Amino acid sequence: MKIDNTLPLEYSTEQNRMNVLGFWIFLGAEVMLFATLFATYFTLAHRTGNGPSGAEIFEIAPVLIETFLLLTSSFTIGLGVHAMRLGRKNAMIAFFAVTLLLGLAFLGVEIYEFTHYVHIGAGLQTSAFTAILLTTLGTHGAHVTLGLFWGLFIILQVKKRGLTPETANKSFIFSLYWHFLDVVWIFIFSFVYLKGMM
Amino acid sequence: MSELFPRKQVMGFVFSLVLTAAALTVYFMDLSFAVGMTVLLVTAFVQAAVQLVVFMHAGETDDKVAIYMNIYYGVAIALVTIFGTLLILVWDM
Amino acid sequence: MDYFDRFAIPHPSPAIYASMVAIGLTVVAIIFGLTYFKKWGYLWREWLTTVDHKRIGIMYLISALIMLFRGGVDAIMMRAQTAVPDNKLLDAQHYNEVFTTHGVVMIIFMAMPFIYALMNVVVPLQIGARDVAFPRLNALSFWLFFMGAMLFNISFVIGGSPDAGWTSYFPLAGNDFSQSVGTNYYMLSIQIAGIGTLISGINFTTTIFKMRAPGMTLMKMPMFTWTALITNAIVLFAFPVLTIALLLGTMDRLFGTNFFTMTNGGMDMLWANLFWVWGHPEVYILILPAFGIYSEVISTFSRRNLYGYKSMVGSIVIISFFSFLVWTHHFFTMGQGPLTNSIFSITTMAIAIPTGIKIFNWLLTMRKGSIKFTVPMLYSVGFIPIFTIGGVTGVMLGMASADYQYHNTMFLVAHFHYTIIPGVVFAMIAGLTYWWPKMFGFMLNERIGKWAFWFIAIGFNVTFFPMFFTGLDGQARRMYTYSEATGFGPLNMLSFAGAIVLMIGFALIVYNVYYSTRYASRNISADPWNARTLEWATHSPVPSYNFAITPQVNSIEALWDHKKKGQPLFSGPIEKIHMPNNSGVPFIMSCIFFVWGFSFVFSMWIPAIITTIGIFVCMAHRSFEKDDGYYISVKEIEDTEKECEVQSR
Amino acid sequence: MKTKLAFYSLVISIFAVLAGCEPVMVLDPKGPQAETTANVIWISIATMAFVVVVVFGMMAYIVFKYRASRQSPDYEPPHIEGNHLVESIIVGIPVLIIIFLSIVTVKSTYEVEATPKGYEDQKPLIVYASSSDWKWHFSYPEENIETVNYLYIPTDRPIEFRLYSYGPITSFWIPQLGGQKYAMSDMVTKLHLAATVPGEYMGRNANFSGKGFAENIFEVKAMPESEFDKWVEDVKSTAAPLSEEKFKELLEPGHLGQMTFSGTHLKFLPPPEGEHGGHNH
Repeated sequence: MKIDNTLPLEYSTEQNRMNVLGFWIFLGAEVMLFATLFATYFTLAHRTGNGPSGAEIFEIAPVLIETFLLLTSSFTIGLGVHAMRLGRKNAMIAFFAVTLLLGLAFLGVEIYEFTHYVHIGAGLQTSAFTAILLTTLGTHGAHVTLGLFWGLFIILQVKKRGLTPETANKSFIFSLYWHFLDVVWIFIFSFVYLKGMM
Repeated sequence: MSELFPRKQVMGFVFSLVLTAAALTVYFMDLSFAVGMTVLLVTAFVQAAVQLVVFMHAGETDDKVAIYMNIYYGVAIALVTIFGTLLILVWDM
Repeated sequence: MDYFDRFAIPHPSPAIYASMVAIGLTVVAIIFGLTYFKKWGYLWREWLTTVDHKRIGIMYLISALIMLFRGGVDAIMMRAQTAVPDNKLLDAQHYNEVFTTHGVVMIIFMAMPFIYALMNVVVPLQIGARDVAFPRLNALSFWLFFMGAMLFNISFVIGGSPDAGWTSYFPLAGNDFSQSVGTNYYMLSIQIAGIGTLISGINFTTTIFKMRAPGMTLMKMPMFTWTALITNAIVLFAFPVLTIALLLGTMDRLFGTNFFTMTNGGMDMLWANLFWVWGHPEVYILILPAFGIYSEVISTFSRRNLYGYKSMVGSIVIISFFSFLVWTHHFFTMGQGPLTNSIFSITTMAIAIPTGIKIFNWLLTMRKGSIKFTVPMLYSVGFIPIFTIGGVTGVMLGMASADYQYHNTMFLVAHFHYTIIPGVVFAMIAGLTYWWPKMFGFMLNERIGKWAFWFIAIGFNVTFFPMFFTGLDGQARRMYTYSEATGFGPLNMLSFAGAIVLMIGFALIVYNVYYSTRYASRNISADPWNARTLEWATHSPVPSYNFAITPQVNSIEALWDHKKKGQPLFSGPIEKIHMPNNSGVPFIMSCIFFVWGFSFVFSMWIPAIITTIGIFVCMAHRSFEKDDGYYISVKEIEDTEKECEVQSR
Repeated sequence: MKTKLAFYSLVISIFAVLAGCEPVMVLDPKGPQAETTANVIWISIATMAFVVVVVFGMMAYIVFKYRASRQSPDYEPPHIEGNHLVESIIVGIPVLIIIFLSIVTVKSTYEVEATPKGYEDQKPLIVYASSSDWKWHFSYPEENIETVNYLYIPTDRPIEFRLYSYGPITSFWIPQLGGQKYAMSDMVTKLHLAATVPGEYMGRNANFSGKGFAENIFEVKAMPESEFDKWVEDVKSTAAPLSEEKFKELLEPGHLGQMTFSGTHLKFLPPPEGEHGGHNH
């Protein structure tokens, strides 16, 4: 593999550049995946059957905490990629670790939220509305969970193998994924929670 | 230490917090549906753009045309799908 | 014993028992044959673990052909059942299963792999690339598709086939009205194959964006590559919708959610809506590569450059966007208001404009040409009038008020077969015949091929043209029988006769493959058709590294200008070539996916959890794996090149 | 070429056979809505026939004239990129055709979705048509009677069908009176039809709904208003009343013959509209 030293490590080989573009294209597909969930959510939002409506079950506090955690994690992983470009391996690992911890905290709050919903009678089988609510949140949550494992693997690899074109490329792609999850969350925050509580 | 906190990214973070706070007005203030939705649409899409440009470095390589085309195309079709679905199933015209 | 009851067929018949025995015997024969001839190692090394786009293409091709015959048998059974009024050949339940599997198999497991077969073989060669962007993912795509197809096909002998139509409208497909596991098979097998297709979409889009030969700008790409790019872009944005629709459907069936049910706020129309948001673009996913194939074939055998290249490109880009704007026309009668229907009517009819541009451009390409009627050209020329009928009836169906009378009738069935068969099947046979020498190093027999064409073309029209009339006379689709008083009898009999002729045509194609494999000359040149694009600039069959030297391109028809104007194509010395390693992981992961799907079909949660973990272990393995590929040395390349030269002399 | 000739003669003979038959149902309208759609269909067939003739003609000419066997072996076809005039013609004419058909479509779609033309000032007869596996239930709320699998309607009076389903999506279709519309479980759809000619017509569910789908048909009889009123009176005085238990029994999957009741099921099992609608609009 030819290595081009004029570019940042993550772009330094042809395969790396392809990986990055390929991942962007994958994100295009993810846009459609979540758009479909949103379309379904908006269609079913008021079809509550005998179950509760969104305004009845949403709580602002956990949602705000989740939003703040995810926004901050998106910032720290951005700093992580910046540190990586400066070649500062340890700083980068530290930022990635902080990101994953924030992600873990987010997931914790989300799990609390889910149990709370089920507890107050808004389970998966309650109504079309609760089903699509939990499915939309769950799909995002599953992405975050996958990201936690993926990020952990990347930290381990960077630690062991150092910053090579390969590990830098993986780290950068992971950061794209993480930022994207933040974008999705912003839409969930705005159009599921805030719209529901408006 | 300060080199690890580039101005652009810090500003981006602050801006995204501000946008979140702005979106929260729909919760704390009693806005009409139309005004509230406008606020949410504006804050959400600006927020997404901040992530895309500041944090995801969408425009930094030669592939930026392909990347932006991909995103615009995806968002356009996403909007068509969402609003088309609403038109058919909810708005009933 | 109760536990095993669910694996039994709910509606067994002698035919099903016979096929169980046949499938069992075939499996035993294959295992015995592989062991006896000591071919297990060969199969594993050369095929199951391969990441070579050409071999993956060939595997797609074989699967597609097998599925074509599986779906074809279903079709013959349907035509036989409806040939005479009050026929008792099949009962309602069997007929429902047969038309459901016919639709699913033909669209998802025949047409899709067929187009990916040709894209796999041709696209990297046409753009002068070594392979696709992500060879390992390419293998994963194929094996996911393959396992999805296998999962769908075992429904026939374990647990029962789906019977709610290929569209699986809820609530009919829900637990209340479809209690057997058939629809679970539908949901999960299409999901698995669909994930594979989505991965292919990403892979090919990246390949075409990033791996074109030096000098090949977007506007210098051959037409087939253009259509491949746009097709994969549609795949990219359409398949996630299917993923979600199937996810929600699966949850309704397995986890008791209420997305599409009749109670607790569920909405049955939502399924129809999501299904067609994917389903309509899917139609263009199928037809665009066909347009690409026709462009290549017509241009080659008219010995003319493609007329109006820019407008051709423009029209496919417009089609790709419009394909997402018309889905409502599949359910105009669902009760949404006239404004919605009017909007979607207009967008639907508007697609006819870019499609028309293409038809006229092909005609104008043939004009002033020197037309040679080879087999691929026959299919291309036959396509134009037949597809025109399909297209104009499509415009008729797109008119909402008239659609209220065509919807759900045989008129619709006639229409979409008039588009899909010339638009996909004809194109695939044309492409298959055209690129066969590139894949296998010998040509298919022209004489048998022409006979097959005439049988297929005539059989097709005799089968489907009468349906326009029975539809207008009130014959709904999917009726397993009708009374004599309806008067549908004679035309349905004519359809059945046509189906027999059609079947003979397909049998002739199989015979042609057999005959040509045995008797055709292996002494063919790299460019036996006197063609115009890059794939014909390397040897037939193609060496593993595709091109010894990366080609330099500076026009749309690189090879033609090289031949006619002497423009240099290959310059510079031979260098060592980097190649990806084979890997067994895609195959193993897909096998796990198969078990995963099977576990979900029968709600067996322990294996479902184990296989889910297994899938993630495979992904983790990939993350930690170090795989730098290998190099083919200069000497090895020179030796291979010499050998190819000698062979084709 | 010979085989092609055989093909065309076959197509022509099919047409000839059909010309001898009775007209197909959809093109033999017995009411204003079906007439509108039949007219739209004829307009579209005529327009599309023009397209087909142009394409077939061009193709036959080109394929005949430029085949290799007619040309000298050293003929070298020219390189032509395209021609703006030609390309704007092949875009322009289809655009005009589509605009024309769009106007026809929009106009006729609004027409068939509204009360039939010429009947706007008459009070429509309201009939609730609900499907269950695999039957049709027709409730006449104002007359307070209900039938199964057959439908009597007066001629020259608009009829407003309100459609819904007790199971899978079905499609209510009487080809000779007008187009079809879906009947679904969680909303009521409306279909406006009228018959001008007395007679018996075929009606059916056109949307696949499971095992009994093929036989999911009903008979429609259109008759002058006076005759219809008499039939209503007869039913009221002779037919057994429809009880809730009896109706639940009718809903069981299966096929039933024609049945007649006095009273409707709408009282004890209200249709999914208004406050009972699953729909939020």
